[in-house]
Amino acid sequence: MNITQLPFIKEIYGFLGHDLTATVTGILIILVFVPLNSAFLVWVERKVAGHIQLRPGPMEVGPHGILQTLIDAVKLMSKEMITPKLADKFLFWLAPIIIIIPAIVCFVVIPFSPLMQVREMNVGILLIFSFSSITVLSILMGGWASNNKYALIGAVRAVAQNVAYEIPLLLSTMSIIIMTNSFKMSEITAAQSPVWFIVYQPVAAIIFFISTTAETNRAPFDLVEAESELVSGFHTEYTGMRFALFFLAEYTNMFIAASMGAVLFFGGWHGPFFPGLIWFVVKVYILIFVIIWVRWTFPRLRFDQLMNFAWKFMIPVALINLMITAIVLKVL
Amino acid sequence: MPTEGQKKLLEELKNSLTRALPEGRITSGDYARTGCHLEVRLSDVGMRRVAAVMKDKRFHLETITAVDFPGSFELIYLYSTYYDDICRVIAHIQILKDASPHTVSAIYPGAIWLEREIYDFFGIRFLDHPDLRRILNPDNADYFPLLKTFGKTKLTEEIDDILC
Amino acid sequence: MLNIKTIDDASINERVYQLNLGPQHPSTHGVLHLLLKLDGEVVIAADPIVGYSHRGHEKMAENRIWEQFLPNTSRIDYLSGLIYNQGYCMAVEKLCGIEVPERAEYIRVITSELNRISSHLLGIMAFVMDIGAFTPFLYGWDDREHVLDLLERVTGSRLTYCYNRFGGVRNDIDQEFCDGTRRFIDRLRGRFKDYHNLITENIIFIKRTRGVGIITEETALEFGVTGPSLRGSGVNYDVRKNEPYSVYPEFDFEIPVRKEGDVMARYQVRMAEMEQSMNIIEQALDNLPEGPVRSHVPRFIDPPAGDIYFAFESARGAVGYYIVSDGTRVPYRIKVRTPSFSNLFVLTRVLPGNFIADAIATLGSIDVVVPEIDR
Amino acid sequence: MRSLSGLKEYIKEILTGSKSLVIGMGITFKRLFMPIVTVQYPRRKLTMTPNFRGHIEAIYFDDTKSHHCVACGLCVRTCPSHVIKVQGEKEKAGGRKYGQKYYIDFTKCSLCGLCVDVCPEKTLTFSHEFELAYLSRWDGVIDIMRRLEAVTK
Repeated sequence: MNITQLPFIKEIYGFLGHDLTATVTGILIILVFVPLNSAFLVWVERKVAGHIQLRPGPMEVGPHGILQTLIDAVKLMSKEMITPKLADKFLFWLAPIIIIIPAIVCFVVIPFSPLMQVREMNVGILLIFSFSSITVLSILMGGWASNNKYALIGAVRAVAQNVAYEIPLLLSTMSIIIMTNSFKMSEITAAQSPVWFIVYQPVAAIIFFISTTAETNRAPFDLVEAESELVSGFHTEYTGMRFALFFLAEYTNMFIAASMGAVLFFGGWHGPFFPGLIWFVVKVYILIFVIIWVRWTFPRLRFDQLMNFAWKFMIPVALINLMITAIVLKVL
Repeated sequence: MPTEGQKKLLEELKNSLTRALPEGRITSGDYARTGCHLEVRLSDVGMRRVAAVMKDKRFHLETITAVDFPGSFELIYLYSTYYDDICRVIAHIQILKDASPHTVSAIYPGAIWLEREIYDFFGIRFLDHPDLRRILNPDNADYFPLLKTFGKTKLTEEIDDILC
Repeated sequence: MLNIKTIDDASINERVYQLNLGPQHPSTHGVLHLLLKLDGEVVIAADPIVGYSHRGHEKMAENRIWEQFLPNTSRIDYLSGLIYNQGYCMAVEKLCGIEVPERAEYIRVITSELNRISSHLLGIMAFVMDIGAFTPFLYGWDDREHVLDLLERVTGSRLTYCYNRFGGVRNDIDQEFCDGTRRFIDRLRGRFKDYHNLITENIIFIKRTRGVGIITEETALEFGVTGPSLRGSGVNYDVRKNEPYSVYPEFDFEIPVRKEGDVMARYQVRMAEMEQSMNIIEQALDNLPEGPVRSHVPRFIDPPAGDIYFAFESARGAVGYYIVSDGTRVPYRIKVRTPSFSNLFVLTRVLPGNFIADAIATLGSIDVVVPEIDR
Repeated sequence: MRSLSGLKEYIKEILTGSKSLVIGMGITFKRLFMPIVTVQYPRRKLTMTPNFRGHIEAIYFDDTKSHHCVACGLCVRTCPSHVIKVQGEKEKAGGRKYGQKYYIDFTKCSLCGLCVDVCPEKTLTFSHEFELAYLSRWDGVIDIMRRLEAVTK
């Protein structure tokens, strides 16, 4: 007696049909999963940062401070959402909304395990890249609209940084896609069953991780919200739930970047004897730990060094890597 | 126990200063008691000539300060050298209460802010100063705090009769 | 490095973008208001506006008797409170000709050098946090706690000490303090290796600091810069060596000097200076003489009339007390020459032509304490 | 030829640079497993060192079952921030004065220790009180005689 025969669900299942119900339930699960996951990530970051700095991190709320992010969310909800006087009201209100939408949509194509994937699209990787470039638009909108000099400088930096680091990201992913010649995420993971792609493409992996760190505005490339220079960059004027949305988007983007890294280079849900989902989640959280670890170790790059690093080093190396992969594939 | 370098430097300084400031009284100070090797006492303006001599002897302007004596202000210019044979020159310049001395910021750019502080505390206006405005007190303050007449609080009377 | 555009270039004027860095800003180390005129990200002109924490120490000095000015001295530069205390006491002792026992001089040097290490630790780690590395700041804080505990054991307070008195120090140091200091010095030497690996050799740190904010010897001379900022530009001037005071001549330590004059040079000078301070402390602890810690001094002293200028070396540069006394129980005028006052205004000459990020790095490397400027 | 050496130099810089990055990460990873050094304040309180300077308090002497303060007022005059108020009476007409009330406003006290040094009877010392936060400014004004009696009773 599978689930679709239950009285209440039967009508919906009959009305929507198999495919649509699967997608709707998938999206509902994602809508629950995203806030919980980013709340958990915030807690993980504060704990790891604390222990790196020889202090315990949040301990007050719940065992080992596990409810800390929940309390933060309640605090942010109760805080007043201030709009600066001369701000561009509409854009100021729109920016946090636009930053959340791509963060959630990108989850549609991520293969958590062979069965658990909301919807298999043949444009999988392309969808994630196109949506993740919308976040730059919302950062610019937020920075410009809040009528604050620091925010404006932060927003302008965000645009230049994301444009510069989008290219090496695409090039390094292209070298994977040539090998599997398909954008489907499940096919990419399937192609990695015997040997993970990181073995074939170590250079592409390094470039991929450096550019995703820059893409999600995480240190050492966090010039967009550099505490010591721009107070806190584009979201200086945001308070209350709007600031929480920016915060949520940042950690969700980090999760998406880590899961893409896991799918492209570490063989998604492939693993010896545990079920697929466990392997996928373990790999993603290890990658997230690396991103957090990098943040609390390195100083921040200056803006022109950031640009030179992208244009003069990352893009040439990515191109060469792509060429070599193409030649090797031609020869084999 | 001054070294020969110091003695030689002191001699040079004394000669060049006497040449530049015929009317000034130049005496060699007792370092142990006053912390200065050479004292220049001037009754009127001459701070630019002193600064010029000091600059080409590669001294740096340690500080400019003023003292509010009953009859007059006394501007104190302190120069000392970075290099081995340490030597500190102090220039006492007596000026009248309403005189306005000339700025030395053309020779020592660092003096701009030192002179702004003296204007801020004593009200001494410096001629040809790039931007003479208050530096520490609020801009709309109409008082000059370090004058002896400012703020003779009840407290100081209290202390005077009890302790002295 | 960058083609510096002059301020009065006509095309610039309508693009000049005025940014207030401070007075409430995470990286101005105190209430400093740096008015930057920017063209995009490049600083064209910088005008430091100070006076936000002006308490009028010099006016207070004219309303108090000589002893009552003691607590003020450690609040002028709260990071090197003990050094300022020692300086004021030595200035007045020189004026009145008070003798200080040998043991008191040694204790003063030990506590001042410990205070210098704690001040450098905070200065360096706050500067590194301005560059963006948060973790070394907390490691430096952890080391600094050990110094503060040691000084609390002796003086009783952690930041604004009032430990020196005319004629010596308030109370004696015990054996546990000496052992604690030796343990602290060994521990800190071990951690220097980590700091060098984590910060000094870090490629990002090197790229952010090498060749940035260069102070030439000529600019230093014109602005009267002293301290590590000067020794980073190649001038070997340290009051402890050039004008020896107290018992410093009895210790052999050398003055770290670097030629480049950029942000990295000043950072390296401070790191090397901490090692020198540790040498001094060890030598002072090894031959600490016995004897009283305070010579007999009347309860209220009456210094002779006259003026004196006494210079000594704080963590930030050459400090000087210019004291005018008219023979009564209340000082006639006390002028405190503070190094940060001259060091800060070099920025107006050094900053134009750099990026904002470099301006923050240069400001951090000069290690300015704002209450010292505002007095 | 120059560009080739420039390129070689550039590659070498990249390699040494990335090596320093990895070493830096190694250090922070090691720190991840080191014990925690911070004290969780409300849960665990530190004991102050014997010389710690809290606000001043009177010393208990056995011979007078209380303090030795004779209300001479020297500490009142020495205090730079005028924090102390002393009141005393004489039991017998010509006899020694005896301090009844000794108010200090420790919110203004700068803990300099001049009063402790100047007291002829050596009856003042520093308490080890470090939790000096109160709800109103007037809670900062305490009478150290009452405090001594409360402690010794």
